[in-house]
Amino acid sequence: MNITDFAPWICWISPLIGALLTLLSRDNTVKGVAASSSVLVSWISALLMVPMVSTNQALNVKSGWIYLPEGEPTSLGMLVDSLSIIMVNIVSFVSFLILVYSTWYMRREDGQTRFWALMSLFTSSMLLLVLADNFILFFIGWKMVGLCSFALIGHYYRDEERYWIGGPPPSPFQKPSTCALKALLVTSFGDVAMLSGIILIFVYSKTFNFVTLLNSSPEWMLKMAQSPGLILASIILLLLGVAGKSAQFPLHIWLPEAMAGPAPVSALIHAATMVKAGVYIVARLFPLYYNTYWIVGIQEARFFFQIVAFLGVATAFLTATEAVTALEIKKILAYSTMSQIGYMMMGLGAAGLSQEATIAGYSGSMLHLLSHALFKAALFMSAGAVIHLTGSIYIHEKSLDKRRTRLIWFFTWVSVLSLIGVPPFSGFWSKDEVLAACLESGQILLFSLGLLTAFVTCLYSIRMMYHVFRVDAKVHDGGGHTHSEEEPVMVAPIGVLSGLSLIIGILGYWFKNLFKEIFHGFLSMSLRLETYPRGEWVESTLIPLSSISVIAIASVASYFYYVKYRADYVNLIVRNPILEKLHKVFWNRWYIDKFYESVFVRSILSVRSGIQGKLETSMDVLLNIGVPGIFSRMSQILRSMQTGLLSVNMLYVLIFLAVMMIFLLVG
Amino acid sequence: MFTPSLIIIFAFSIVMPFIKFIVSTHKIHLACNILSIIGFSSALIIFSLDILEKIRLVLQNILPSSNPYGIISAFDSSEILIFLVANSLGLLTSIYSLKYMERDSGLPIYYSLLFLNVAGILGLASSYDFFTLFVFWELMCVSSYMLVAFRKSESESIEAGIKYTIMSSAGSATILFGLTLIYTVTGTLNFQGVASALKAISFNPLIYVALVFLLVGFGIKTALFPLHTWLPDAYMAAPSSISAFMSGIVTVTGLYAMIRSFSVLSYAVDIHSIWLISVLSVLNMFFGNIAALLQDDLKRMLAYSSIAHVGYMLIGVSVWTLPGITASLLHLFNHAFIKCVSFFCAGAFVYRLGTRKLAEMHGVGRVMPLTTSALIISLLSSIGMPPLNGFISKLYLFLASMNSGMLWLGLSLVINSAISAGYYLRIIRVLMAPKSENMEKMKEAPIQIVVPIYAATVFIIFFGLYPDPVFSLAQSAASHILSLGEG
Amino acid sequence: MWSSNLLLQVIVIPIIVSIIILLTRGRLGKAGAYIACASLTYTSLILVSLYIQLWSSLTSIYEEYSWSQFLRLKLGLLADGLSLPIALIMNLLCTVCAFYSIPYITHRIEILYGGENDKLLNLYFAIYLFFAVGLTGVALSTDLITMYLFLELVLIPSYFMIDLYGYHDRHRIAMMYFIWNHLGAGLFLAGIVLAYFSNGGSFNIFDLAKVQGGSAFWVCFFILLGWLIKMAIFGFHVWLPHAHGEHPTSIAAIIATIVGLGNYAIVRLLVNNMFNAFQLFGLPLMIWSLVTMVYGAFLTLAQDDIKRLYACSTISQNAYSILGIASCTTLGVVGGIFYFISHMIGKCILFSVAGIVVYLSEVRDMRKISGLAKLAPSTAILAILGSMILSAIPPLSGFQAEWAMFIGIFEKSVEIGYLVAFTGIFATFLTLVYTFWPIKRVFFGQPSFESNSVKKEPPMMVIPLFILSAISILFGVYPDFILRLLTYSSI
Amino acid sequence: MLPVLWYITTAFILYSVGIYALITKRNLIRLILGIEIMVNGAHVNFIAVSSYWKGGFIDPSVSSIVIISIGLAASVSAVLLALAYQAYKCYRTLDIRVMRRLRG
Repeated sequence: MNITDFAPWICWISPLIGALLTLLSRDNTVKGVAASSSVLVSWISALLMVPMVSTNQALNVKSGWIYLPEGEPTSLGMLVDSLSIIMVNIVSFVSFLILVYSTWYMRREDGQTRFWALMSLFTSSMLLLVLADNFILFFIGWKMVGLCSFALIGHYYRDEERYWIGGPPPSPFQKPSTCALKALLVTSFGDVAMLSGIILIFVYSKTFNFVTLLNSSPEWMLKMAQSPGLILASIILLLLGVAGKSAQFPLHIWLPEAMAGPAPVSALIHAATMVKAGVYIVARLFPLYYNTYWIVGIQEARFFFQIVAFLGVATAFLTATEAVTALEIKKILAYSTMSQIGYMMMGLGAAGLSQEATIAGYSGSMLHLLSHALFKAALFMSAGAVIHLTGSIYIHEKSLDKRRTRLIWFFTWVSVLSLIGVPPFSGFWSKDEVLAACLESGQILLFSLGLLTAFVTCLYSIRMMYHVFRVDAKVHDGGGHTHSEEEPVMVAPIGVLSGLSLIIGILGYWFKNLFKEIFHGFLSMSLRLETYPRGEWVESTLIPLSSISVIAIASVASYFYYVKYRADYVNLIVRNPILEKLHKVFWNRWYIDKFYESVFVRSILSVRSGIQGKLETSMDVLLNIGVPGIFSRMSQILRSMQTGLLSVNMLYVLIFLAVMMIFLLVG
Repeated sequence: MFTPSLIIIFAFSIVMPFIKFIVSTHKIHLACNILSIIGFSSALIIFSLDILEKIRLVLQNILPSSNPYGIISAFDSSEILIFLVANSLGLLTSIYSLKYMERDSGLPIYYSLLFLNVAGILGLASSYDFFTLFVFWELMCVSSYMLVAFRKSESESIEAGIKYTIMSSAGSATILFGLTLIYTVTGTLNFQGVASALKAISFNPLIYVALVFLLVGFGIKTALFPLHTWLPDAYMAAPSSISAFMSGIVTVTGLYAMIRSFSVLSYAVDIHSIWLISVLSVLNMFFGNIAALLQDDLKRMLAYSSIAHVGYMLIGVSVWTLPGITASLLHLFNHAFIKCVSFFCAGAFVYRLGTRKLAEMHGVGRVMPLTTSALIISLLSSIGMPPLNGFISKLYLFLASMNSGMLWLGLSLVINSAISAGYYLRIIRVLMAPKSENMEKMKEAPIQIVVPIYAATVFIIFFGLYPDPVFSLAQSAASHILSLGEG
Repeated sequence: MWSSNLLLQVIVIPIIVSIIILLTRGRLGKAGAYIACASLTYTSLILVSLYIQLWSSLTSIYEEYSWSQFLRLKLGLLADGLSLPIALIMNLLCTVCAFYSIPYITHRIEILYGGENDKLLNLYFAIYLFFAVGLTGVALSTDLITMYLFLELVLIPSYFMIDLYGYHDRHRIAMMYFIWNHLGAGLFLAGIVLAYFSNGGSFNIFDLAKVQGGSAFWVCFFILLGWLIKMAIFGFHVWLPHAHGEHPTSIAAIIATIVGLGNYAIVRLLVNNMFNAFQLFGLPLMIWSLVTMVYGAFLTLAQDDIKRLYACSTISQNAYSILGIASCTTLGVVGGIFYFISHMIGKCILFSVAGIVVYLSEVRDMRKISGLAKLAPSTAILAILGSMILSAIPPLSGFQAEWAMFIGIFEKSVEIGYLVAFTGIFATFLTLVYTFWPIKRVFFGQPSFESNSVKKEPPMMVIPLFILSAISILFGVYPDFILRLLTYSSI
Repeated sequence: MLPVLWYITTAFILYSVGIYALITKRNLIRLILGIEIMVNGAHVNFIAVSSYWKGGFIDPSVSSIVIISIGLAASVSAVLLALAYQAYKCYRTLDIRVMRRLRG
């Protein structure tokens, strides 16, 4: 028995125990420490698994769980392979840092028990999701993270006005509880779709196990392919789930509103981990569809990659443009998160569309996942610090004096540069890898939109940075935090994360190749192919050149636009009608929210009032008042037959006699 | 030849009026009452001793053979069932009357009439001749006329009595006319003779006419729709003890007599081909239940419910098979106790509150919990709630109708029990409601009223939980009735 | 010796206790309530021990007592893999609701009749015990008439409960409830009687299998129709929102159980014994339950009254189970029953939460309540847990039941097309909407009450519900605990 | 000798007259008479048919039946007359249509 056999279990159970511990303690500090240390334990056990990355061997730790009358028994099993190990490490490490940060951020907030328990529970579920070896266990984690996300977005459930987001005034405000509900509903819509996809697959494959699914895919996929459209349906359903959880295009509308929660929540759930779950499951299912399409040769499986790529690029571009107009710092980051996840999806899609780009796309998007987790978590934490220190969620209202918050300023810039993709930060390498995969797979559209998105990314990042950290401290209002604004507990996590961005960026080339090696091994192991058709790894200078030049143009443009001319959204509208129109479109999020609102929400509301007002009421009246009414009416009629007149009574007798006589004698 | 128990009953009925010469005026009621209790009890005891062997046989033969409808033993009398019901109801009514009738005068006559009534029923049950049947029938009728109109100073009572008497005696005349027609066809009125004569002759329409006349005549007493019109008035206006007694046994004796005569006539007429009877049964159910829905007078509501119950019993008659008749007799038996309790309780409310109006009974359950719970049990049994006896007989009626392939009869039974729940529950609701102000000074009914109520309630529960004895009784009675006139 | 008639004890002990409580006529006071609770706890413990025994040995337990030989009635009590989980859960629910009732009904009597009235309190518990008897009896009985008996035994007390302790317009609604249910029971009885004549005169449930040919269709039809009326499927559902809305909340959960009992009955009677005849009804029933699901969901969404809301959701939730059972596949049936069990737990929690809300705030209109979570945090957690069960969010049992059930439905869809399955599974999304939206309305947002104007949540009301949630979590985390029994005795 | 059908018809007519009286007449005494007529119709029939069956002789058992029946009818009439008397005391009239307090 090896310690690494237990590691995956310890990894996800430890935060669960931590969650229970936080419930027991009364002291807020103890709660924080309990939660963070339990996550620390997970991280350590995650680290213990790291050596297995290079073995290219899936470790499947199982125990019996659910025995159905048919199909393979579902196990309570952990699947430990390169993909899950890397994910586990990212998740547990980032979670740990964010929990440490939270001890500072949450120190004066209400509802700490709730917060810590849910954060620990979330971490546990996220780790379970990643480690699960079958769909059911995975889906349990998947739903649990959604639920924790709901609860944490609604942390300020009392809807005090200072926690409202949205606005400023011409635009509507939204209350945290509404935002939480929106997030829950939108993601759950995806979850339902995903569950039906999973069930659809089970009906044909009779198993939930990822490994068995892959190994037996030729048989059941062929069976499934016999009814055309079914594979496509299962793909669409699964990807709807992905879109919901990862805030991708059709179901991306919830993430901006999810920013109503406290900053650590946004950092952990809505930037670093939960929204990556979608990417994870796409990566997990990648070999399955890859195998089906390229090796078994079922054409329908290609849709998987096409849809993933399409969703990715659409989201990346749409949300990046939305970020340009956003006024809340966390919303900008949220848009940016969606956009970056779009990159990851794009990479995975491109990886499947062409065999040449497979390794590059896959490892690129994984690398991007890693680097995004690092810099976005750091960014959110600094955003939290900014909001905490200025007391405003808007970038245009108040800003920090960078002279007084030098460390934050520095770390934020590191992360932002990584986000923009400036060399030598980690974002540069990963984004380039994704773009390279797009180009390699011949998807020019993907590539060009990706570049365009990089351009927009640079615009909004610089805009944000300019607004947040202004030298002229005229608007800075510390709100009582005028001294010692940078506490070590707050700054250290940000520093570690952005430092890691920098380090990975510096070691970028090596890191990139390391990832390629790992995932090459992983994919060839998963697909059981000794001679894997490995394409030439793109070493062209075209990609870095083009991306760097795009970024350069963008930064110059944004410098002039935002810094020099100090374009605010007000004078923007005044100046240029085209920009004004664009601004309007972006500000209204391409009218997608409004469209959903009018199509789905309104229709549900009108159907429900129609059903209640017309159908139900009329049925109710008919059956519960009408039928008894008929009986009462009949009762009245029958009672009026009881005249009390003896003559009439005798007449009845005569009639009865006559009728009986006639019937009996005739009939 | 009269049975000893019948002689006892007669004897008591004759003795009773003379008691006032012996006992002083203010004790006369108690004395009558005790005497009548002694009378009924002794009749019961002697009867039981008389038929102990038969009862033992019945109970031994509980175990059904492989054929559940097989005739168990050709029992030589169907009177046991009717006797038990009539006599126990008589006993209960006498006990009940002790307190209930305390304000009335002329009680020796009252008890005497009660005895006469029971005597009529008993004689009717044990007669093997149409005319004997008719004579006892008239005995029963005449005594019941006087019982209904017993409170002669009340106009309601008199009015109801007149309507009842005129309709019922018109019915009696009709029966007599029917008998003459039977005599016309067969030349005899003896069951056996009629049966053998009918076997010999071919089709004769007169026999159908006779059947109709008997149906109408007995039907008036049985309250077939639309011949029922006297019934709500009579039950409402009669003293509650008499309502209970009449509803329990007098009315359904008409049905019993009808079954008996039809059984004899069935040698010439195929009874179960007369689908009109099943139509009548459905009409009765629906009429009784629907008309009861809006009543605001408790006793009148119960009276309508009796009409509905007659409809249920008619199901068994209309299918005219052994299970059918068994079911009818079973329901007759169970219904007697159910209605007895219901009317007793209604009487207890009248006794305490002085009103029959439901609207004035709000919250009576709070002050008279014992009476109320008995009433609720009887009403639930009326609806057909297991494990009370009403359920057993309704179930068996249903089984019987199904056995003859008349599912629609069974279904209308089900629908009717749902409709009937409408007004039974209304009663329950009123009783359980919060106390109204006039209830403050009320208290539980006196023990002399509660005891007979609970004695009958015990039957309701007991025969629901353990229906076998009455079941075997009903079955042997039915098989006997169906074989009336044979050899 | 004492262990040879355990199942009989489960049936008889509450009856005896109830009679004792009735006979003392209110002299016991609060003690009467605790005696009732204790007796229910005892029966629950019996069932738990039997459950463990059955789970480990997989041998059914059967007890038989004679009743009427003429009608060939027997009081047969069978605890097998299908009936025991149902019986256990229903008994547990009764126990939990009994504890919950103590503060609730005291409060309710105070409002309705002014002042604490020991008589009414004891009457409540005396009546209440019959629920436990009836529900357990329906689950355990092996005789159709016995089953009918227990079924009606549940109906009568619930009538009195609504009438005595209910809310607005309770008299009319109690009657409406009774008549609808009685009609359903009557049709069930029609099916029983028809079966009696088609299988050679037997009321035994397992002799239903002997019914052949055309009569099998009609037997199936009547039994199904009777139960569907009781289960408030679309068209027959109009009584349910009223009845559930106006119940005293302490038993509303039990009423929800009664409504769902049809799932068990259909499986026990039709799926297990008359599968061929039942199959004919499969597809129409699936479509019918789909309509019910969607309709019920929209109806629920339209409610502003917190009690009516959960009442309407019962319509929709029940239809899920029917859908699973109607799919006629092993997993569909097993999942349907599992879903029914978890729905019972969830609905019990939710109704009780509604009860607590009403208890605390005296308001039922959700438009007038908000931000209750601050004042009643445990209730809010319970509401979320209950909603999680209903909307199938792990780790509560609803999720495990739902996927198992939908696998069955999807398998059926291979033959009949996927429209039903997809509509069904997407209707579950509506469940989420109608469970979590009210939580948002009631518990979140700016508090509509001053914190000192609202009472504290009584622990007696909250703790039992947490125990129920724990059971649900147990089934959710280790579903084999129940699936093992269900699969061993399913078709 | 007339065929027996004539007697039966006569009896039936008597019966119908009785019913007719019961339906149309308002006076209580007339109703009582109506009942008597109905009963007597039956009696006539009995006697006539009896002679038909026994070939000209009247069956002694039928004689006794009719005599008993007459007695029964008389007792019914007595009860009815007593009731009529009481009704007159209550309602101050013998008009049956006035006596309709009980209805519905």
